[in-house]
Order: sequence, then structure tokens, then C-alpha cells
Amino acid sequence: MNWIYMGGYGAYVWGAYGLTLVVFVMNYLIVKREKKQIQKRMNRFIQSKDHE
Amino acid sequence: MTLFFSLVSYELRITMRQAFSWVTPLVFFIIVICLFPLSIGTHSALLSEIAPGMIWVTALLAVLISIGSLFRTEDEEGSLSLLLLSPYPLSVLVFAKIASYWLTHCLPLICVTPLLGFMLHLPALQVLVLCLTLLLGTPALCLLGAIGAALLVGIRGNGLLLPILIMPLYIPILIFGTSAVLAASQEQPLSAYFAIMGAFTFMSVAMAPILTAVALRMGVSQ
Amino acid sequence: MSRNNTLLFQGVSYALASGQVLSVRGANGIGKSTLLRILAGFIEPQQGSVSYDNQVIFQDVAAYQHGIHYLGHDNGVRQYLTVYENLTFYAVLNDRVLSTSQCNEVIQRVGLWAFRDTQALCLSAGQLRRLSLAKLLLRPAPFWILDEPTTALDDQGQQILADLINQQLQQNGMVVMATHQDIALTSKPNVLRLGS
Amino acid sequence: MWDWLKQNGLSPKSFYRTSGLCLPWLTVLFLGCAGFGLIDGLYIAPADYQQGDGFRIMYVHVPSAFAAMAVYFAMAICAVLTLVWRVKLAAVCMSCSAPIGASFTFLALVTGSIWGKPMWGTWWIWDARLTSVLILFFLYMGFIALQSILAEQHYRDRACALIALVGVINLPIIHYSVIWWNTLHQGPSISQLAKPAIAPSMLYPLLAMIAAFFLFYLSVLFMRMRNQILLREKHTHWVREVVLS
Repeated sequence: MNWIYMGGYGAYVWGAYGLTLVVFVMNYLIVKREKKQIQKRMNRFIQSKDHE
Repeated sequence: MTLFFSLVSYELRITMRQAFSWVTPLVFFIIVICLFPLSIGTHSALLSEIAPGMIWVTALLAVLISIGSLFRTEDEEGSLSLLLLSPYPLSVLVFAKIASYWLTHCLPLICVTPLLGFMLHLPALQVLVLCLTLLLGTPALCLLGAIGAALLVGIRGNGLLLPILIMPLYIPILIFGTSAVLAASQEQPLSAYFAIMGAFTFMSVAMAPILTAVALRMGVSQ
Repeated sequence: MSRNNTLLFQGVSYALASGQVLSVRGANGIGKSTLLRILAGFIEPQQGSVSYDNQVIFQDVAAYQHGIHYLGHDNGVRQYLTVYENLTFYAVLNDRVLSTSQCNEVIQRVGLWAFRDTQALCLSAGQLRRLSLAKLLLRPAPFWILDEPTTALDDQGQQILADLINQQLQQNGMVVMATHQDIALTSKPNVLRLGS
Repeated sequence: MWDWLKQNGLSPKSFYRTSGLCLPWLTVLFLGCAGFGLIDGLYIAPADYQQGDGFRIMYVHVPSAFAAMAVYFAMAICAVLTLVWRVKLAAVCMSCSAPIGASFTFLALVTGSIWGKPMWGTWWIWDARLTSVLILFFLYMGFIALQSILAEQHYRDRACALIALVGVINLPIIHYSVIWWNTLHQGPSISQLAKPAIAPSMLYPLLAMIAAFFLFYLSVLFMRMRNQILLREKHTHWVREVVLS
């Protein structure tokens, strides 16, 4: 259990690592969402070009 | 060189005819400096300690609010193509424009600084050093600000973007400017501070006009 | 060439000999001004190239731009300078020594003598257009690029413009114009229609 | 040779293909490095004699500050490629790596202040390195602000390249003037955040974490660039096939 408390600095250490995880996951999710949006936009764009 | 002086004289004539354009930074500078004693209190020891920082930061902000419109008159008139088509290198023309901007916008600030310095109970020696650092530092402020102004020349509503863009570049000038006055208050030798500020100013004299010219050429080809 | 990702024109090619006029026609927004700005060397074309006396202009844009006049859609006139100062400013900018008599003669030629010392701010659009036409006289240039020079010009102004162009053609210069109205010219202009 | 490189090596189409191939490898490598770094740093490495376990925040703070600076220099190199040789791919790389660099800088700032709390009792210490990371954050904000306000694609790439160059020229000057300013106002306090000369057992997790940050940067950068390339090249045929497939 001492590993969790980190010699009294547990809150700070896990806080810092938690934040790192959040920043990494955020970066990843933003890119994934952007990929979905672009996929949608490209499909619409290609359909509109086909109609011309 | 005659080209440089004649261009500067034309620019001065233009700015003089728009009286409002060069008065705003001066009035802004004086009003903001007067706000500090009203807000912080008139304890003279405190005031004289933070006076150099206040005057420097306010001078920096005064330059920032007015340099954004350095090329706006050209842009509205469409006379940017005039500058581009001239046989002279664009960076010389831009340097003349920035020099005339400095004469009309920054020099009045420096002339008013002694008055404000005494208002803030700043000893005479420190006021002199403050004016010297401003004299050496404000050209670099104008030159770096001109790069940002040239980048944003075509964009409407670019009022608040220029400070964000250019502020980080002003930090070394601010640091050395204020610490020179601090050193003067402790009777330390000042040659090092002026040397570094001079180096920074001349680096921006060499670098900024060329970068501004590149930015203008890019902007026109938009 | 496209302007913020909308396709303007493709496959435009034209060879203009000296002593001729090319009039570019086309509806508004078809890209006439963009084409003229490409010719003036302000914008780099995405495909193809512009060559002037068989040398691609973008090799040395500065040298090419010395030899041309570009009269943009918004006439490049300093608002807070008077008519006389505008011309001397243009002369200084283009390395031309201009005596006051020459300057006065140009102002009279363009018919702005009465407004010699009024700031460009107080001039009408037509007068501003004439002032920018006066700049063409200050410096001989083999190649003129005029973007809708006839806007806001009255009959007398159009007559002045026609004289200028005829004089330029006699001196074996070239002129490219983007216009909607026809101007009475001695030689018949070639026409390039965009977006046909 | 250079023209061949510009046509084939750096063309968006070939980049799209090659990045597609090496993306899975990058993520696997990243997970490996991160795993090793975390386990080693959090569990195996001995506690610092002075700071106890609190120093383990270093394994996150130092790599993110280092990566933030490195990403800015990478953007400056792409800026030179965009302005001088007009490599379109470099412009895409520069505009895509700005948000990642900004997130690293933000991470470095917050973990630095979290590390400062147990050690010096205050959330923010005007330490020289932390302050220059703060200024680097302003530079990133300026870059992203300029990038979002400019509409026309071609001009946006070149203007952002110019501001990145101006920023990178001034970065060392800012860094050293802040360090000099720091010694002036705080006296020569030993800056805890500088990389202390540490025992090898503590060094390996640090190197692993730095590698993990770079691999993460590369993988997210490639993903972002692939999206941007699809958008920019939407008129071409190969994009049609990619999207339809």
C-alpha cells in the first residue's frame, strides 16, 4: 500500500501522472473525432462532385 | 540616404496631418501611469521602487496598441503595391516607415518620461537611466511589432491578436530595461545592461525590416 | 489558378506582341483582377508560368516589376498627401528626379490643376482615378497593366486615358486592360474572354 | 536529387501511404516505452534521498518540457522548409504539430507547479526554466491564434512559418535573459528543476519516458497530418479512392 501513498506525496505524484494521462488521451480523442468529421465531409464533398 | 530621409519626411507629413494617430499612445501612456498611484497608493518608497517597471510596461503597451495600424492606411489606400513596385528594396522603405513611426509615436513618450518619473518620486539618476533605456529599447519594440503588423495587414478585426503574437518577443527588452534602472538605484555599473540592450536593438534593426518585407510580399499575394 | 480553393480559371495562354493592347473581358468575380495581379508578379500562379520577353518573371520578380506599371482596382494614392506631393512621392519612390515644372505639366495634362494643393482625401473618385493615371506619365514603362481604368472616369477622363494608351502604343509599349467599356483607340484591341 | 525527393519522398500522396504503414508500429513502440518508463520510474527506481517519492514527478515534467522545446524546433525546421523550398508537406507538419507542442507545454507547466507544491510550499515558483517554458507556451498560443485567424491556405502556411521562425530566433535570447533575470532577483538558488546528476537507475526511466513522449508526438502528428492531407488534396483522384475505400 505504501506505493499508493508515495511516502506522503501520493496526491501530487498521482495527480501529475493522471494529468499526463488526460492530456495524452485528449490529444488522441481530438484526432479521432477530427478523422470522423473529415471522413463525413469528404463523403459529402465527393457526392456533390459526382452530381455535377 | 536621401531616399531614406525624404521617405521619412513624407511619412512624418502624413502622420502629422492625422493628428489623432500619434497622440493616442502618448495620452494612453500618461493616463495609465497616473492610474497606478491612484490604485496602489502614494507611499513614495513603494512607488519609486516599482516606477521603472510601470513605465516600461506601459510604454510597451502603448507601442502595442498603436503599431497594429502601421500598415493599415496603406492597405486601405491600396498603396502597398506602390511600395512593392519601386526599384528600391522593400526593407529600406519599410525601415523608413518604422523610423518615422518611432519618431512620431515613441519619442514623445520618452520626452514625457522625466515628468512622470518625478511624479512617481523617482530619483533623478534613475529617471535619466530610464530615459536612456527607453531610448535604446523602444526602436526594438517598434521593429518587432512591425513584423506582426505586416503579418496581420489584410485581416479585419486583428486588434487583439498582435499583442499575443509579439509580446513574448518583448520580454528580453523589458527584463534588461527595468533591471538597468534597478542597477542604477544600487549604484552598479550600467555598461553591461546598455551593451545587451544595444545588441538586441541592432539585431532587430538588422532582422526586422527584412522579415517585414517578406511578410508584406506574402500578404499582397493573398 | 484558384482563389481560396474555388477554381478561377485554367488553361489561359496568350502571347502579346509589343505595340498591342489586350482587353480582358469577363463577368465580375471571374478572376480578371487575379489574372492581372499574376501578370504584375504579385501572385504566383499555381500551374503554368508568365514570361516577359521570353524570361519567366518569377526568376527575378523585382527586376521585372521595375519595368511595368500596375494600376490596381483601388488607385494607389496616399490620402493625406496633396496631388503635387503624391506625384513627387511617387517620383522619389521610383528613383525619378522631377522638377516642379514637369510635375505641373503632368497635373495640367490630367486636368487636376485646380486641385494641385488639395489633399487626395478631398478628391472625388474620378479625380483620384485621374491622379493615378498621371503616375503613368511620370515614368516610361514598356508594359502597362490597368485594372478597370475607366471606372468613375467622365468623358474627358476617358479621352485622357485613350490619349495615354495611344501614346504608349506608338512608343511600342504593351497594355493589358481589364475593362467593361470600350475605349476609342487607334488600333483595335485583342480580346481575351475569361470563363467562356 | 532534391527535386526527386520533393516529388516522391515528400509528396503528400507517398507520405500518406508510408505514414499509414508505420503508424501501428509507432503506437506499439510508444506503449512499450511508456510501459517500461512508468513501471521503472514509479516502482523500481529508488526514492530520492532528499525529496522522497515526490521526485517521481520529474519523470513526467522533464520529458514534457524537453519535448515541448523539441517540437517548437521541429516546427521551426518545417518553417524553413516551407518558406525557402516551399515543401507543402512541411507546412502540414508545422501546422499539425503546434497543438501537440502546446499540450506538452501546458503539461510541463502544470506538472512543474505540482512538483513545486510539496517541495517549496507554493504552487508557482519563478524558476528560470519554468518561466521560459511559460513564455514558450505564449509563443505556441500566438502561433495557434495566427493559424486560426488566417483564412487563405497558402498565405496561412507562409505567415505561420514566418512567426515560427521569428519565435525560434528569439527563443534562446528569451531563455538566457530569463535565467539571467532569475539569478538577479532570487539570488543563486540551486534550481531543483534542472536535470540533477542522477544515478543510472534513475536515468533509464527518464530516457524511456522521453522516448515515449517523442513516439506519442510522432504518432499523433502522423494521424493529424493524414487528416490534413485528405482535406488539402480533396481535388485529387487518389484522395477519392482513399475516402471511398
